[in-house]
Amino acid sequence: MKFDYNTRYRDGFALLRHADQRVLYGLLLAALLLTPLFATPFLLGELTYVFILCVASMGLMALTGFTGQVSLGHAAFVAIGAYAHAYALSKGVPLLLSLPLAALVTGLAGLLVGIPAIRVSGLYLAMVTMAFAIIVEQLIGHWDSVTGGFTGLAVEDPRIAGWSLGGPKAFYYLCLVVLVAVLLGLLNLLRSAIGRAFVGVRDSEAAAYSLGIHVNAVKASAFALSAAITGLAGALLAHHIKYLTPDGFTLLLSLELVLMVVIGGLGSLRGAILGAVLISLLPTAISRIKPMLPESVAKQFGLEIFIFGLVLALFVLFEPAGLNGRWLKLRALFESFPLYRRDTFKRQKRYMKSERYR
Amino acid sequence: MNSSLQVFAQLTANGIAVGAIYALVALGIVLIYKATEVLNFAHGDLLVVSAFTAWGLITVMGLPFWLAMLITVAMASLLAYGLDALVIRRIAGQPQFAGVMLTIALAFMLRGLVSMVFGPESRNYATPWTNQTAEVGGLVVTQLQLVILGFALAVTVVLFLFFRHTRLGVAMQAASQNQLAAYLNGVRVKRVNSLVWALAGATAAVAGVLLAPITLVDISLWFVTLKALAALVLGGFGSIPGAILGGLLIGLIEQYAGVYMPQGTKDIVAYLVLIAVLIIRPRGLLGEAHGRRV
Amino acid sequence: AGVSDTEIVIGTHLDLSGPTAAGSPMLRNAMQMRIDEANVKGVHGRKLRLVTEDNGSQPQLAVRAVQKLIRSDNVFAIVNSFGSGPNAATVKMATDAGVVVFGPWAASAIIQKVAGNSPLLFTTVQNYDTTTATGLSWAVKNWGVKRIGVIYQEGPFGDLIRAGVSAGLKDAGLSPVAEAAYKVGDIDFSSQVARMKAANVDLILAGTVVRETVGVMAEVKKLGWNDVKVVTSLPGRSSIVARLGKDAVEGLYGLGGWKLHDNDTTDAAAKKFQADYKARFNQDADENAANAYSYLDWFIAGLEAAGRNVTAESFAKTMQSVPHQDFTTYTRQSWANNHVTPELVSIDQVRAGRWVQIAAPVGGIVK
Amino acid sequence: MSTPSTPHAPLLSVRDLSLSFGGVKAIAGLSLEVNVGEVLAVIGPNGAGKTSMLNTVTRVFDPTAGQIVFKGQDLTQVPRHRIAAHGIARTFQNIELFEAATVMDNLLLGRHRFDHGAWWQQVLRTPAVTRLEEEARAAAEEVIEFLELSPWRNAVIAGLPYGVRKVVELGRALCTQPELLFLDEPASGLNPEETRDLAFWIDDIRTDLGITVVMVEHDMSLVSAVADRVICMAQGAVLSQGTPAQVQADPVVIAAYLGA
Amino acid sequence: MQALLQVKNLETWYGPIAAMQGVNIEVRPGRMVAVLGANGAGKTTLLNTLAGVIDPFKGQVLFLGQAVHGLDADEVCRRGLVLVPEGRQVFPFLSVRDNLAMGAYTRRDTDGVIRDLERVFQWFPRLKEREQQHAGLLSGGEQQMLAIGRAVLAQPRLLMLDEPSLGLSPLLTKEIFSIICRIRDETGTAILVVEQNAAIALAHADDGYIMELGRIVAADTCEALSRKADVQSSYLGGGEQQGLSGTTQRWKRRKTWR
Ligand SMILES: Nc1ncnc2c1ncn2[C@@H]1O[C@H](COP(=O)(O)OP(=O)(O)OP(=O)(O)O)[C@@H](O)[C@H]1O
Ligand SMILES: Nc1ncnc2c1ncn2[C@@H]1O[C@H](COP(=O)(O)OP(=O)(O)OP(=O)(O)O)[C@@H](O)[C@H]1O
Ligand SMILES: [Mg+2]
Ligand SMILES: [Mg+2]
Repeated sequence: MKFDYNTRYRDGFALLRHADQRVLYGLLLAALLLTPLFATPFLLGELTYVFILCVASMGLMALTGFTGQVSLGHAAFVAIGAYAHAYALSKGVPLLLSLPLAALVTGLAGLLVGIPAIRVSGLYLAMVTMAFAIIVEQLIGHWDSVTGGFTGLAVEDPRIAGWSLGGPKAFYYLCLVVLVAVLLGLLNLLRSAIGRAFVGVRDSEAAAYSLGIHVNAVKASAFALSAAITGLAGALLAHHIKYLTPDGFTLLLSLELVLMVVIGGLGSLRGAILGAVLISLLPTAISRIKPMLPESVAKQFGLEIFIFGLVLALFVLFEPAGLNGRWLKLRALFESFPLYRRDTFKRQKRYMKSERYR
Repeated sequence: MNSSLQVFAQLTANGIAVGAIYALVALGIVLIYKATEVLNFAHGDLLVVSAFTAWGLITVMGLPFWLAMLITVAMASLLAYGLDALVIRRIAGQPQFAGVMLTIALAFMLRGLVSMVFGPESRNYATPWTNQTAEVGGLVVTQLQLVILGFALAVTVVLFLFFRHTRLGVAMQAASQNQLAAYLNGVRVKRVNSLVWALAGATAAVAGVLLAPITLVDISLWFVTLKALAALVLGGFGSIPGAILGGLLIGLIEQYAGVYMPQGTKDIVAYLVLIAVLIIRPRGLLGEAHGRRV
Repeated sequence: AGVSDTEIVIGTHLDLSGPTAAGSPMLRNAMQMRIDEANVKGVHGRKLRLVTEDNGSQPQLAVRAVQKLIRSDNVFAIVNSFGSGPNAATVKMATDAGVVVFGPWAASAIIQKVAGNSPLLFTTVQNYDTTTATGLSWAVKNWGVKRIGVIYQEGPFGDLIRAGVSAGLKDAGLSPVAEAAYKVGDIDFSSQVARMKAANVDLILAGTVVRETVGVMAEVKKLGWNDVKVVTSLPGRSSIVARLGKDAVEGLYGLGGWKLHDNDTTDAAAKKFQADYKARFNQDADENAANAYSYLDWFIAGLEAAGRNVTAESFAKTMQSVPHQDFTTYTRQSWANNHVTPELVSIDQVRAGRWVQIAAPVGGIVK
Repeated sequence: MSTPSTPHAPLLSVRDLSLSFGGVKAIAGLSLEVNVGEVLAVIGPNGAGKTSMLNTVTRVFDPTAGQIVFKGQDLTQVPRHRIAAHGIARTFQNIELFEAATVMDNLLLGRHRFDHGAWWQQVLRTPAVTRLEEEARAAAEEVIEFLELSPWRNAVIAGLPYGVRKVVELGRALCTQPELLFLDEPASGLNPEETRDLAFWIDDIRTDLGITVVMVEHDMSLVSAVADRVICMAQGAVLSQGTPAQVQADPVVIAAYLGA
Repeated sequence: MQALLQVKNLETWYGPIAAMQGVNIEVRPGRMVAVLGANGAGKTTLLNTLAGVIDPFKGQVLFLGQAVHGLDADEVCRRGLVLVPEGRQVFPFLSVRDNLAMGAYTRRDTDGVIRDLERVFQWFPRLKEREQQHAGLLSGGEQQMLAIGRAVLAQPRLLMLDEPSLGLSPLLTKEIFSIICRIRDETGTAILVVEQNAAIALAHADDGYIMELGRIVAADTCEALSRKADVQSSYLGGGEQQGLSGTTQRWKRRKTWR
């Protein structure tokens, strides 16, 4: 058990309130910083990809987890970010300018989607975003002059002032820096007035209005924010894939992003990161496990997708609060160790609540 | 001039025929949504399973079409019933989106299972209507499409009457609106939900068995879910007439856009219309607006 | 890399879980079969080992698959990898890492362009555009068709088909009078055919794969539209189309760059291949299997020629002068700028449920 | 007893207000006035239109006809989210709290209408933002102390007892530092003891904080204890008004609302 | 007389929180039993546990001599134990009429249902006026009427009401209690009612229980209870009804500890 003894309000809302947290997260960061010293290029590549998806997942989390707006079209924002970045680079815009530019362009696109989102909610919104993504995919395919059409577009190596960041190590650090920056920025935002307004809009629009929250503006700007972050991830992803074609940004990617935030645990950035780690490493894990399976099973077609589905289903069924929920439970268990009651987390009967109001 | 009218008429006929397919698939989804408030993303994969099952029964076991269809419908119902009873039921109380996630996961699993059992190759089988066309007022339609349209209309009417006028139908809606209260009124919610899934499974089987000869028995059959969802949203979630209206509209829009609009727009026009309609009518064309009282 | 004292590691990435998984088993099986055959006596004392990864037809997945192959499995070459998007996204990564890429199943011209014509890349799949162009100009000459319509798949494949059509019609001073696109996963092709009909075309060039080819033909038949010729280009001209389409595809024309063999083929090598395949996998091999087998065969021939001290560079150099001819090819093939040549195009028609050659293969248009 | 003084124009005046939903007339020609510094109780049979009146004034609904004048300004054109800025706060009949947030966050949300820094300042958490946060926190703490919510400060709303939620909702409304506070059935679901606490609070809100209170209520003990004036509504219009004693003695009110 | 409902040592937890422990209650046929208690005392938890909405952690619920704990709520309802839950759980998008029809879902005697429906409309004419309206749009009090009417239509043997007077006008509150009494007297239905308005509950009920912190702290007949001094001061507002100013002490004393 922990007890707080704060003498100033700001101690109460510090990011890391306890010494052990500071030590733990410090160690984690140090480990991540030191990884390239001993990791294989393959592992670094994997980690970089995970970082990129973490950023995208946090972008979606800001929207779905905090304002409760569901998007099945975030692949479009990844795509817009990626193409905008690649295009800007090809026109000679330096990397450090091109990254925020990509985020900005995507943010504007997000605002565009945010406008219908003011009127439409719930599953309808999910479909609007999905339709948007399909349209964007189509546009990319047909706007040859900018996107290279279906044939694709090669992405230049990232470089800052003549320094190439294309190698696995340099690119790893670039992605890590972006990840940490986005994480800190979002954490700050979400523990400030805007973040609270997000939650307010999610939990009760009526009350939010009565408190002076401009619900429509919050919804639209949440879309813009989410899109901008996702676009930033897209820009990094462009370097990771190195060659952009429209089929990299299909519904499947949107679904994966949604899976990340849901499996991670809605309403928490930690969840977004845990979810991204799980979902992005799952295919690798499956392909690593396959050789261990008996030949007849491993050779089956559809095994990958079956296992993928199975893992997801198990998570939704047995960890409704997501990975973050599991983390919190473990922590609670750990902290209350001697006082722990076995049935503490036993589930009561639960009842479906209609969400048709939304 | 006459020929351009002819083209238009044929397009309309095609649009209705294709729209009927979307509608039939959408009806299965709407059924589950209306009664349990789960949006079933795995519906298309139930179609796939049914199509492959029917192929196995007809081509491998050599059963006559009707018998195969009957068995497929029974099996799909059983499968859907089992899915609800063993899996879906466990997420009661979680937000709606958990249902979406779970059915997506199930969709992946079904898809994987089908390729594991049957292999990913496409195949085909014959129906009593294969290669038969019918002329209606100078327009050509395949008989199979007429059969699908018939089924879609029949299912619509039956479901509409069922939800509107039967005790069980009302109870299903009640259970989806307030599950706790439904329990407290003695509705056997669990059984009712599973029953709904079984029914939806049956419509999926019918759709799958009839659709497969048109598109070939193929895993990619599940893609039709996306169009069906668009139809559903256009018509208004939870509205039975909306499902068929939305389906037909999407079918028609696609046909007209395919011929009268510039290349490359055919596939996005339907979605543009969808977005526009939702901005004007956020609950779709026939969906009920549910204002929330405060 | 990938060459040790005892083995040579070869990688491939196929769509095992995505929308185009249908063709993959044939590829994987046929490759495995050829490798096992080679391993009976070994290649200069080494065994070949195949590592298969899933690319799900998605570039991101393909990138990780190839990164794994390159960085973790240390493959010597990537052979018969499948899909335009996945190959485009990864080919440069592989060649930059010094890995040979042999016979990617993708639009060859694009892959060559993306890889910057790397000497390590060898493309064996005929260019869809040149094949289409060759076949079409033959049709214009021999059938006297004037009004040409194109049905194509959205994507790089469709772009190439259209390019080929334009090229093929250029000499005759024609251009297509109607174009209609479809998307992967479309279940209905009536609007595309209606567009053709509205433009009153006399030849439809269907740049379609299996399901869509059958769909388009079925729609044409439905309308009772008898005075139009439907010609399908490369991937549509496959035996599975004839087998699945049955009556619907009767009369369909096809343009192809490789020989098709039915079960009652008279070609001894093809017979042996089919028998071996059937014996091993208990299913009939199709032309995908045959091609994968044939390409790998060519690749192994290159390995043999490169000798024991093989490196990627020495292999690439030696390979330039290794020709190829077997039961899948119409003639002896060799390399020009690392791309297969000559590109012969055979014109076939479905008659009584099987493809029948109706004109001798014609030579490719030189780009 | 502190007598309501009405030296100036009323704080809020509603004139000939009507509101209908399709065929249902929820409010029909309602006129009423709220004076500065009073506690006005609105009673009336179920479905009389009390909540609808409250909703119309706080701009949840657009009235079909009529005027709402607050401090000389017409509210009917004010957008819904500007109501708080005008100094009007409210609670809801079916508690509308932010379920997944803590009590503290709910209260801080009540401070939303005050300066909280530009978005980029929040992202960077500049010292200015930290200072504003601390101010907001201090204001919320005052409310917590006033309403004795400190045991629940960091509790998540979901899982709080009903009575506590009611108090939190009241506290959140107070955090907006309104001039006019609407309470919709604040005592429903509270036991007599808690109702008495509430009476004290409402009294303090008026006298100490100087906030004018309009409360819709069915609990006559609370009404008689704190209200300066009572309006009884029926069928969307005023049935009777006056001091609590007057209204409770009015035969029409007894017949329609109180019962014998 | 044999008890209709017998609750033995019932205990319910919400995750780590024990909401109710060691509760023993008895309801005899034809009796009306009131349960009083402060907010958060566990009254709702008790009724929900009895109705099968939540599962008890331990203990027994015997209804008509049969164990009903652990059953699903629908099964409990079908045995005649009907709950009007806290928070007016109406079906928001069904019409008022369909809502009432759902109350009679388990009944097969059409005539009886029609008769009971008429009776409900007679009690609550307001519902009759709003017959075709979506229940979700009703005012708070109207929804409460609907919830009660719906439960009555189920023809319960034991009717459990969770704060029936919540949001009802004083007139209707009185009427509800007289209606409940009439139901009890005319049909012999037993009633278990949780109520904040202790005065009216004690005036109408036969037996009473008082809950504090999840435990029953007093059980007696209502007459006896109303005479107890602490009950008077805690639940009946103990004569401090007059205005707030003047002599009344302004400190807020809590009789109940929490
Ligand atoms: N959105 C709506 N659509 C249709 N009718 C409505 C709507 N909102 C309210 N009503 C009707 O208007 C009338 C007034 O409702 P209101 O909620 O104002 O009553 P109230 O006085 O607050 O009652 P209570 O004391 O029961 O809360 C009710 O009869 C209700 O059915
Ligand atoms: N879903 C829940 N999760 C966690 N704790 C809960 C939950 N529901 C109730 N509790 C807790 O259980 C205790 C008893 O709650 P209950 O609702 O039974 O009280 P009550 O006597 O009905 O109060 P009220 O008069 O407010 O209705 C309370 O302390 C409450 O905080
Ligand atoms: Mg009200
Ligand atoms: Mg309660």
